[in-house]
Amino acid sequence: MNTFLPLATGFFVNPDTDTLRYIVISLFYLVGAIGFVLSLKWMSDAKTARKGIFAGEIGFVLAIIGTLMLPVITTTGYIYIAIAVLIGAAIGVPLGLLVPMTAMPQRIALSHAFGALAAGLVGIAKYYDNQPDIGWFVMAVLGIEITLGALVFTGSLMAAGKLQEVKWLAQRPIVFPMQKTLNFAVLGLAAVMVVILAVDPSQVWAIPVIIVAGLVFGVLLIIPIGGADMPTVIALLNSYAGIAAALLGFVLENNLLIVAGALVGSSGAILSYIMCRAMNRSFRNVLFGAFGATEAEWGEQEAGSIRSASFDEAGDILKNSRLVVIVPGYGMAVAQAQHKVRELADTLEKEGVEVKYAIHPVAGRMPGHMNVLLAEANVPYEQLLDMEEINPEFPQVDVVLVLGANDVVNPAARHDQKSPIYGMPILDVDKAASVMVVKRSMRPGFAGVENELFFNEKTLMVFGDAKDVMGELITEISGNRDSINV
Amino acid sequence: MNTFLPLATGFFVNPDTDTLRYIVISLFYLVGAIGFVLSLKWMSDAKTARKGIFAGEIGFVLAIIGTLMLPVITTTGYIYIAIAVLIGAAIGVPLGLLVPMTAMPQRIALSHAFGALAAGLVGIAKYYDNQPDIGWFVMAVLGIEITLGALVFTGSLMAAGKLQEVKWLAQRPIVFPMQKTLNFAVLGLAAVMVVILAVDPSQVWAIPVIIVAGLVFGVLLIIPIGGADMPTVIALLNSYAGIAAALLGFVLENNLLIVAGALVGSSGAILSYIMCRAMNRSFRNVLFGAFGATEAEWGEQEAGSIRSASFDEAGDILKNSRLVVIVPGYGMAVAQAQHKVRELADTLEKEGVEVKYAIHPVAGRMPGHMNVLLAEANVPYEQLLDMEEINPEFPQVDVVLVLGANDVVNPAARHDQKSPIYGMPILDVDKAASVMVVKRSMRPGFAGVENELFFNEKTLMVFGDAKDVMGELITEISGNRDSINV
Amino acid sequence: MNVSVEFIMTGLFVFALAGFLGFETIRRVPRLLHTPLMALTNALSAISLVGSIVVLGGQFTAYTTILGFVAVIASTINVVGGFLITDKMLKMFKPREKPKPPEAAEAEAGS
Amino acid sequence: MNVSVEFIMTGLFVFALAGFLGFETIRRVPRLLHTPLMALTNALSAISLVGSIVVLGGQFTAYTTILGFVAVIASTINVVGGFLITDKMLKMFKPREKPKPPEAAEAEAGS
Ligand SMILES: NC(=O)c1ccc[n+]([C@@H]2O[C@H](COP(=O)([O-])OP(=O)(O)OC[C@H]3O[C@@H](n4cnc5c(N)ncnc54)[C@H](OP(=O)(O)O)[C@@H]3O)[C@@H](O)[C@H]2O)c1
Ligand SMILES: NC(=O)c1ccc[n+]([C@@H]2O[C@H](COP(=O)([O-])OP(=O)(O)OC[C@H]3O[C@@H](n4cnc5c(N)ncnc54)[C@H](OP(=O)(O)O)[C@@H]3O)[C@@H](O)[C@H]2O)c1
Repeated sequence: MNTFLPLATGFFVNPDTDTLRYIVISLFYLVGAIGFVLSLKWMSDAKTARKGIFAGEIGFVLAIIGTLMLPVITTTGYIYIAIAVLIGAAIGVPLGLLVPMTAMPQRIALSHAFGALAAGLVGIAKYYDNQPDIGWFVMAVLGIEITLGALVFTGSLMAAGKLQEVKWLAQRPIVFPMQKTLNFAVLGLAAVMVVILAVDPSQVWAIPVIIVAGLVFGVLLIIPIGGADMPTVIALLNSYAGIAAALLGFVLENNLLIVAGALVGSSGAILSYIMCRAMNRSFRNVLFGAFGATEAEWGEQEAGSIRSASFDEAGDILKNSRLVVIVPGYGMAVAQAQHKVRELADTLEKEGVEVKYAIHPVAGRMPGHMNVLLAEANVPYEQLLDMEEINPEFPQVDVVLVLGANDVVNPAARHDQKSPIYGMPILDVDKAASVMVVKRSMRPGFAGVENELFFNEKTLMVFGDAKDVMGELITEISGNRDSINV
Repeated sequence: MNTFLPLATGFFVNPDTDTLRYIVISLFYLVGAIGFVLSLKWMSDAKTARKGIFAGEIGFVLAIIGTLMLPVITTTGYIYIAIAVLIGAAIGVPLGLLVPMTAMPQRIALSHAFGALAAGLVGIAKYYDNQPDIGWFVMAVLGIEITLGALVFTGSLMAAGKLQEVKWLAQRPIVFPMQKTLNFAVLGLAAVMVVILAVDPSQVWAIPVIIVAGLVFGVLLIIPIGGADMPTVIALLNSYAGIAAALLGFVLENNLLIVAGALVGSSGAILSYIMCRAMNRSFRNVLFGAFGATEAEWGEQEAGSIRSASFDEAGDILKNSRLVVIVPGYGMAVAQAQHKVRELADTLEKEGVEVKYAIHPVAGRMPGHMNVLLAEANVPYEQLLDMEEINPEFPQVDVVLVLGANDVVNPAARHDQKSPIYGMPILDVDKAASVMVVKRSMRPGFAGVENELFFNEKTLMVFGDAKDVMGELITEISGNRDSINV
Repeated sequence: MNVSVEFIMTGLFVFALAGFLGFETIRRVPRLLHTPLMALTNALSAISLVGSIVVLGGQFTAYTTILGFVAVIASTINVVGGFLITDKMLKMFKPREKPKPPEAAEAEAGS
Repeated sequence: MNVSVEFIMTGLFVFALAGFLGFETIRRVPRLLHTPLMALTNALSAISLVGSIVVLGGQFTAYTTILGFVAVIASTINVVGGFLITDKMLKMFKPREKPKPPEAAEAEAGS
């Protein structure tokens, strides 16, 4: 046989002799791909989003049925598949249902790791199964695919660990001399192996080298990146995982994989681009900037007097305002304070105070993080205002309640050219009549920079865990009301 | 050889023996397709639209270069191609540059005819060249493609004729007994021939039958459709032409044809859908409704007194208003009055009168017809208001100047359930303080229905050709001013 | 001439994706640009030029060569005419000009 | 295992079109839905399940079967977990409720 066998080889069905089966399976894949496209399309509107899930599920069911029709699957194979699927589902269901909303970023990073693991393993199996009879182009694609799978696997695990704030993983970026050189050397090693294999696919030893190089590179890639940049990195890894799936599609001659991979790839790329833009940073800077590594320098610089308030005072101030804007941040997620926040808002509204929420595009640790949490607490989404909408309104606001947010309200982003967050668009809370900041200490946020807002004379600090503080304020406000009513 | 030859047959390049050429040509086609996609994408914004043309042109150049690399083309073949292209360009350039904007609808219909002709001829040639060695599926696709090509060819010619108001073509829909039966019989005949060929591709005689049936069906399809529905029909035919090109792509194993065909097909479908919705009609009703056939019944019904005004009076009224809204319609296109309209607007603005234009979505004879004409006359596009924008403003308007528009301002669409245009959203000009209608007579518009607006006591008719009337009004207004100034 | 099942099945993928893509892009074209859009798709639908060139240049039989000749002419007319017209139309679309000095405006109005 | 040039070239068409389509659709997803979107694409990227099933079910060698087994488990976790999570999140998104009678609201606030 020549180098270019008919399509059927990858697909495991010979279209010339088993035409009907070939057509049926292809149609299943085609409709499955259409399901995926519709799924994303419907996801672009809150009203149709749930229909989108349904379309995606249908797509998956069709893809699986189509695949199970492939004649290559043996009878015992079906049993193995059933067992593996059951195990996977047994793990997937609790992971889907039990993980709290606040742990969503880690959860998503973790599942990138699973996805990349699967893609990588399939690539490896394909290699061992078919070597040395592999054309150079396919071999190169396969090599790249395996590298991507390996690096996304460890990279995602590292990202999940940093987000979960696992003890033995440094949150801060770790930088050391020659770091970039080392990283490129490891990646270069993988690249050389891919070339060697493309030239001579029988060099079996090169595969483990690729795998190890990929795994190591995934770790090295994440080490110099601070926790605050993890969401961007996760979206990037998502994009890579999509590309890996698409490459696998070329190897397996499966258009469905190509479509799904391309969709996921562009999704990840767009989301990471959106995040970068919202932080006014470049991809390069996110990946190699070691953002937040230089905290020490920043931690000391500013000093000044702060004013702090008791719950009693804070409650009074809130109760006596007309318009309060709540600015939630990562601290609300950590404290799981979203339900209490809504309660506070309800309590205030009963006192005749108007309450709005201001959502910064990168508040929290992933795009839309605050939206999901507040949605969980039944805050209607019309009440959440985007940065562009609320910023012009701040001068009319009586009190801004900054709740575990820090970097997204740091005025240094507007004027301090030396600050690492300089140029990031922020919520202009300092334009309001007064600001109340709820956090546990004076520690900086994830960018690791001091926040001059806290030293502003308009600002009142209320120290404590976000959830506890909310509870206290609710008691203060509704308690006061009772005593008046009596 | 078995029924399913390798891909190379349609493509004329054997990927196994002539791999490099195969790859290069495919890449040319791929980049060409991307050019087409970008072309449409950029067309969706006035700022990038001209870049869109450029992308489309690049796409075409790449497609042609790729095709010329096919080894099947002989040396004399190149000469023939050069000659044919030169002839085509010699006709195409003047057709592109000289046709006036007012004749655009016909021009576009005409070029659908050319496109369909080319697609049909290629299909026919492919059949004769390869029969009887054609698989049933490809034969069926080819049969459908030839039918589509033939029917779009005559259908577009008929549509162009009706729009050009050619003498020997009835503008009004022609209906006769058993019409639908006849139409379906002709289409059925073509379908039967396609089946016969799919079963036995050697039945050469069936091809001419298909061609004739297609050509006849194209004529029959248009006969019962009134001139006012032509734009919708043209967009539908555009969609069919796209589908024909895509089918040709399947026959020739050319993905570029499939992509371009699918893009054009969806474009035509969307535009005709938009037009139908703007007229509150269904596709079925457009195609089989014989819209406007029953004019006689309508022509007599209403009567009443009308008020008409001299140019002198009309000029005075316009000059003494604060806000004039101009509603252009098909009559402006017929009279080629767009430049004079702008002049009138300039003259009025110099008198301190504010002038706006209200553009109904189906004013004229094609979507965006008025926009192009007014753009030609240098009216800045921000001054053109869509129906949704201007309708709430009419109560504040002093004078509405209806210029050769009729159906789009007919209040019967709002309340007269028996009227054929009932339910079509209209410009609510009767809400304004007064209305001035410029047209040549009391004849109805293209829907063939009487317009009660003309009998409204607020309405003043100014009879005459739109261009002439504009000229007179300009002289009146600027003349008057001079006499005052002196 | 037989097309492989493989091509037909992948062709369907290409067709479906391009159709969706066309739908998503074109439904965002503003009304203002509908006429230029029609002219542009006119040019694009002349893509059968590719097929016409093969039929003419391949010189399979005298008969097909004649068909190809006509087809190349017809589709070239469309490509050339279509792009030229779209360009001509788009050139006309101008955003609001800066207000002219009154004399210039007057001179133009009188022309 | 050799993939035909034809497949690669058509595959590139499919890839390019799907990429554009993804770009056009996803850039219109509002910020509100970015987290559910990430969860959804998570589920979708587990499409390598298709490949995993073949590797496991084909039982080529003991070695590849083990790899396939792990791969099927890993991707099933993703599919199942991904869809469940997306669903759970979207269920939370509610448009503004009708104002409740004051007692009910009070009871809830106290809970
Ligand atoms: N959302 C995204 O998509 C995304 C993407 C990439 C990067 N980022 C980055 O993430 C950061 C997000 O900004 P942010 O303002 O939301 O958060 P932040 O700047 O990280 O600040 C969070 C603050 O919450 C406080 N906090 C932590 N746990 C708390 C608890 N239990 N109770 C009360 N307060 C608590 C912390 O102060 P204490 O320790 O003193 O309590 C900390 O200062 C930005 O730097 C952004 O660039 C976000
Ligand atoms: N634009 C689209 O995309 C589209 C698509 C499908 C259907 N249509 C249909 O086309 C029609 C468009 O409505 P419309 O209001 O623009 O036009 P219309 O209803 O066809 O009326 C045009 C009027 O212009 C007058 N007119 C013709 N030549 C004139 C001249 N030289 N000077 C002055 N007046 C002249 C005619 O009256 P006289 O003969 O008395 O002068 C006629 O009443 C609607 O029925 C619509 O449904 C449009």
